[in-house]
Amino acid sequence: MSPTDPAAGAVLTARGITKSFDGQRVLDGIDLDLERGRVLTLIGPSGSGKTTMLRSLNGLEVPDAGTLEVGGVRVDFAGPVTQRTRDTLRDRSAMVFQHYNLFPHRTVLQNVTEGPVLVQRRPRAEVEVEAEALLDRVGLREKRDSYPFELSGGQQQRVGIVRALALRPQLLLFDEPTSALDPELVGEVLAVIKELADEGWTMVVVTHELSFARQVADEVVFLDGGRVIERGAPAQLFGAPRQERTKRFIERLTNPL
Amino acid sequence: MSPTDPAAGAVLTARGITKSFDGQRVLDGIDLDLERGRVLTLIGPSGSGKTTMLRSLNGLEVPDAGTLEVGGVRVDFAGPVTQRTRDTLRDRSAMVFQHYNLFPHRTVLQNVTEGPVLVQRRPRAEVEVEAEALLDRVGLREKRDSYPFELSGGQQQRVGIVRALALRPQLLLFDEPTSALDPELVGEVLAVIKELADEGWTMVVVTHELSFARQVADEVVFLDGGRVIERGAPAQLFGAPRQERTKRFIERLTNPL
Amino acid sequence: MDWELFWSSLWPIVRGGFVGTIPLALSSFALGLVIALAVALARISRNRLLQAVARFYISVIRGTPLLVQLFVIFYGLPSIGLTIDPWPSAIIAFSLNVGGYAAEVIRAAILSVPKGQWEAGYTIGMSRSLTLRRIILPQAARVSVPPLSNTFISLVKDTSLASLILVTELFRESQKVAAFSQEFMLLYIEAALVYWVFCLVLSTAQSRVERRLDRYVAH
Amino acid sequence: MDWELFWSSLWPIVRGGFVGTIPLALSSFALGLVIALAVALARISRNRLLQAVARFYISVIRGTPLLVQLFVIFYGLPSIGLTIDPWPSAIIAFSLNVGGYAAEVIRAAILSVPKGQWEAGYTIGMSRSLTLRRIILPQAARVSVPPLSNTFISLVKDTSLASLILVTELFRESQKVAAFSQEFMLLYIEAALVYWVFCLVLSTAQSRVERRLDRYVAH
Amino acid sequence: ACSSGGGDSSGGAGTEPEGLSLDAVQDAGVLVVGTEGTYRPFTFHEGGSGDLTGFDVEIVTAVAEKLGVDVEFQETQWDAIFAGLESGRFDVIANQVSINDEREEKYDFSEPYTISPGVLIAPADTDITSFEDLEGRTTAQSLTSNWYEVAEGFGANVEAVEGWAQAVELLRQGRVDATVNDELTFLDFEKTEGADDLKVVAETEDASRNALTFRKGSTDLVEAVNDALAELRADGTLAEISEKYFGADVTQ
Ligand SMILES: Nc1ncnc2c1ncn2[C@@H]1O[C@H](COP(=O)(O)OP(=O)(O)OP(=O)(O)O)[C@@H](O)[C@H]1O
Ligand SMILES: Nc1ncnc2c1ncn2[C@@H]1O[C@H](COP(=O)(O)OP(=O)(O)OP(=O)(O)O)[C@@H](O)[C@H]1O
Ligand SMILES: [Mg+2]
Ligand SMILES: [Mg+2]
Repeated sequence: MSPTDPAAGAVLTARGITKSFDGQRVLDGIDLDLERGRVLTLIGPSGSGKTTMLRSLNGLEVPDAGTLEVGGVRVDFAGPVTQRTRDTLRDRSAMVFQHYNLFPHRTVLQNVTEGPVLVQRRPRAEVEVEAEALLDRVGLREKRDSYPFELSGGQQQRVGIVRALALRPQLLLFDEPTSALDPELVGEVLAVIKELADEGWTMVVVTHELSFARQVADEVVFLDGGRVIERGAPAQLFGAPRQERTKRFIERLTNPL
Repeated sequence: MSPTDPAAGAVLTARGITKSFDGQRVLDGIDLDLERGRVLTLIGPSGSGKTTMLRSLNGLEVPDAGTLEVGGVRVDFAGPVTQRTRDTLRDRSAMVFQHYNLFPHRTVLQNVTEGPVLVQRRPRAEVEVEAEALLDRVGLREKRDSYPFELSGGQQQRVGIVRALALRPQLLLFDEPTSALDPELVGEVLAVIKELADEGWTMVVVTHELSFARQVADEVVFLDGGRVIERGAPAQLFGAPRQERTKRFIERLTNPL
Repeated sequence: MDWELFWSSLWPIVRGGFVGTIPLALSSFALGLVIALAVALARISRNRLLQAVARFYISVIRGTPLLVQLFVIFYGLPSIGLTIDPWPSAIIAFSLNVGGYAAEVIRAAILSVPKGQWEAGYTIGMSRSLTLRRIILPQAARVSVPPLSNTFISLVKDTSLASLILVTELFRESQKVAAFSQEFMLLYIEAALVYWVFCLVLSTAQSRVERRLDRYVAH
Repeated sequence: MDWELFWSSLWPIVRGGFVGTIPLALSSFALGLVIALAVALARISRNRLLQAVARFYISVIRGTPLLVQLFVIFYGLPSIGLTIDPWPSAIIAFSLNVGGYAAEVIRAAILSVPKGQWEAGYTIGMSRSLTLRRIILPQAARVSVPPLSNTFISLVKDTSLASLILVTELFRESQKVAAFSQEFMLLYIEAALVYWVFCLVLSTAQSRVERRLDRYVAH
Repeated sequence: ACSSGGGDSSGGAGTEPEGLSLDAVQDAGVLVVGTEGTYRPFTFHEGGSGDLTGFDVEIVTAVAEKLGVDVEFQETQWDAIFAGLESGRFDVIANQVSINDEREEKYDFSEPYTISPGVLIAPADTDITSFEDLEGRTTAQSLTSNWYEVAEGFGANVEAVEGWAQAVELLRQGRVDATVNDELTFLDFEKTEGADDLKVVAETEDASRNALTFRKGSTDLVEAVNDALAELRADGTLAEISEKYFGADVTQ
């Protein structure tokens, strides 16, 4: 229920991550660093490569070049990457998706326990106790036997977060966790994420919620065209962006009209 | 390219609109009034009946009770409602949908001209000239021969607006026109809607974009549980809501965390 | 393997395909699609009676063997004074059959078009039937190509039953040679090969049509 | 209409259904689904060779008449020293046939499960095969019930061909009575009625299964 | 004019076609014959895809000639052949239809034009020596032939097959012990395919009598046909046709 190893140190180091789809360079030499217990926020226009970067951290996508170190596992993408390496990467982090991607044929509790029991082979009884405690924390204990379609979007996303937490990952990855939600449901999910940040979980969050990023993030990275355009503390980056592109992007988000 | 009849007067009068689905009352006696050239904004939590109300105005839904007067057509839902009546209601207004609902198998131009040519039986040549002018206004003239899937969400929604305009309706209806859009694309669509408002189109807009409503709306109506909880000028309703429920809703939207 | 027999019988069999199987399959399929469309529309109409009739039709067609359907039309109807020639009988039977199977496919395809497309049609003032024709069916067409091509491929092979009602086609030709030469297995396999080639050609045509209809569909 | 003959022959025909048609259809369908699943997985695997083999198999099964498939297995294989009894031959032929048709259904169903479900499986550490088994297939099952039940209904009727390889079933029973009584039309129609009743029962069962699987699917 | 020939000559639409009269046939100028076209040597296509020919085909053609009408053949499968006669799709069946009680009740028959005994055929190394040995053995028989009942009558388990070709195949593959068929079929098979691995072990006492089949009530037509057959028998035509196909006279 709290990060597995509270000692300090780098949880994530990415160097020169590069990835092309159909000859189109989508990530173009991205560097990222993240210390244990800190929160990194990725922002950037649509198609800038935020999701692709996040997926690379979770082993869902294999970059063409660069090196990645997540929770002590180091991968050099110059060479061939085995399935084992991808699996190890995956073990270190867990992803929360924009569209929740809960398993529709499993109850809430089963959604949460599936990974710990079947993959991590922990005893079911122990896992269930922990899962219930986690569900309780996000206010969903009484929904343990519901199916996902019986929940609102905000509730589903909270289950999605619990499913990730139950794996006890070293790194939590959030890909626009609230952008599929009705505006009034956004708050309940952001509140949960903020609590996790306060508690010391290490995480990377892709989001368009600037006010959230301002309050929660230790560092904000602005991506465009697969490159890091600017990075800095939220106050600096939102308040006084150095780059014209950053400025324009933030302007457009805060004042759409 | 401008409202068909610029004379003043009530374009919309709704009284006691009531509608149930499966015994569940979704609209519970809604009254609305809208003068020509003015903009009404509907806000309210998910499930409060905003979409159902809008669809009732467009004849897509038939209320169980109440009366409706749209652009001079008066319908009393106490009696049976013929298909002809629904058609006449539809003629008076045009809807812009949350998910655009463009016709995927028709080009942009064909999407726009389909209604005027096939339903209103206006000469194709004339309609095409007008359609191109409208597309030009929203910056999409050069996309006239593209298919919807080749456009971004913001571009698709602008085509959706042009498709509605081309019908020269007396009343434009927008159902969360930007909530399916990437945040940075929201601006381009809101800008178009604002321009139309400035130009004197009469419209009802369901939206969660409070800053937009503040700038554009003449009146804001807050719905909850199928009833009008509060109504007023945007400055009043957003700045000093009288009802606790309104206050909580607005609070949650402006400050999600 | 008697290669000489194989080669000498190939042309009669292929010709049987061209003069029997293919025209029969094509015309029955075309007619069957019209029936299927009507039945599918009846199935989704708001008229209870139409719905029930359509459901009954589909149930009978799919629930009973095609062989019996052919028999009833060709040998049964004369007893009520309705004598129909072999070709028309075959086309009627096969197109009624296709109508029953394809109706469900078309219905599913129509239902798969998002509700928003109906509403978009209504909001620009279209009637139900105009929306159906201009908006819904063109989109449903794309979805129904793969399952309909299955129906068509089955039909091609099912036409072999037409020989029961005096229509000469591919399979009958192979049986004639088999009866003469007593080489049943060889001729069966040969007929199967010819069917297979026809089906391969059809599958290619199907992919073409699919790709063309894919043009305006998001990836 | 000779009602006495109708009633006296009803039981033999129905019994033929219970001892022939139904066990044959059920066992072939069960086995066929296993084959279909394997072939569908081969079709979507990353191994080119497996893909090609699966495609070829599907093409042959769907492109050639079932009758020929039955004949080759029962009458053809003995010529290479493989003599298989009627029942096993029939089950092999029908399940291979179902395998070919159902493979495409299952493949489509697997592909219809959103990609996000695979990724959700991966992100909780599951391997490809575990994700497939625990996450994808249960969801694909729901989608494939209606088309698979079509396949099954076709199979029920197709089993009438088993009489060609000495398996006695519903249709054969009706033919026997027809041959002795010379009442072909009556007996064919009677057999069709029995098939129809069986299919109606199956359709009901299908709706049940569908509704049960619908339980956890959004409306 | 193909199937409508049968339909027209039946007269009286709206009811099941009644018996056919000689006048009707002669008015139509054509006798429509139903036959399989895939049953050698009785009715088959020369070379497999050539003209329809065969023993029954030639006989019925000769009969039609005597009646002064043309002959037109409709080919279908055995399953449909009686349905075709009853529904008026054709006037007569010429397809080695053997006379039995059930059929006599439903149809009119001409005088038989083939009379041949049934033979019991088994592999050359068989231990079956008589019909009595069939008790408990398995034979392959066509459902629609009278030999089915014969085999069953001697206590055999009968596997129903579609025809002679399948029966032989099963016999050769050792899947059945014997088959009963008429002598003619076996003679033709022996002559054209060779049957060293098979042998005739017994012959039935009763011969099967095969005749042209008409709808019930075709009395004067059947009489005319019988006259024609008698004339053909008298002038040696029947014997000639028989010699051509079987090297023997099987018509009496
Ligand atoms: N599997 C893929 N195949 C081909 N192109 C892809 C694939 N995944 C992503 N892309 C392309 O890579 C680019 C970056 O995509 P990505 O999803 O990472 O952007 P993003 O920053 O997450 O955008 P958004 O804000 O819209 O989610 C886009 O142009 C996208 O079309
Ligand atoms: N066709 C329908 N059948 C049954 N119930 C319906 C139907 N349409 C709407 N409802 C129900 O009516 C209520 C109001 O729905 P409506 O879509 O009008 O709400 P809304 O205010 O537009 O919500 P949102 O912000 O989520 O779009 C909801 O509870 C919904 O489930
Ligand atoms: Mg993304
Ligand atoms: Mg709504």
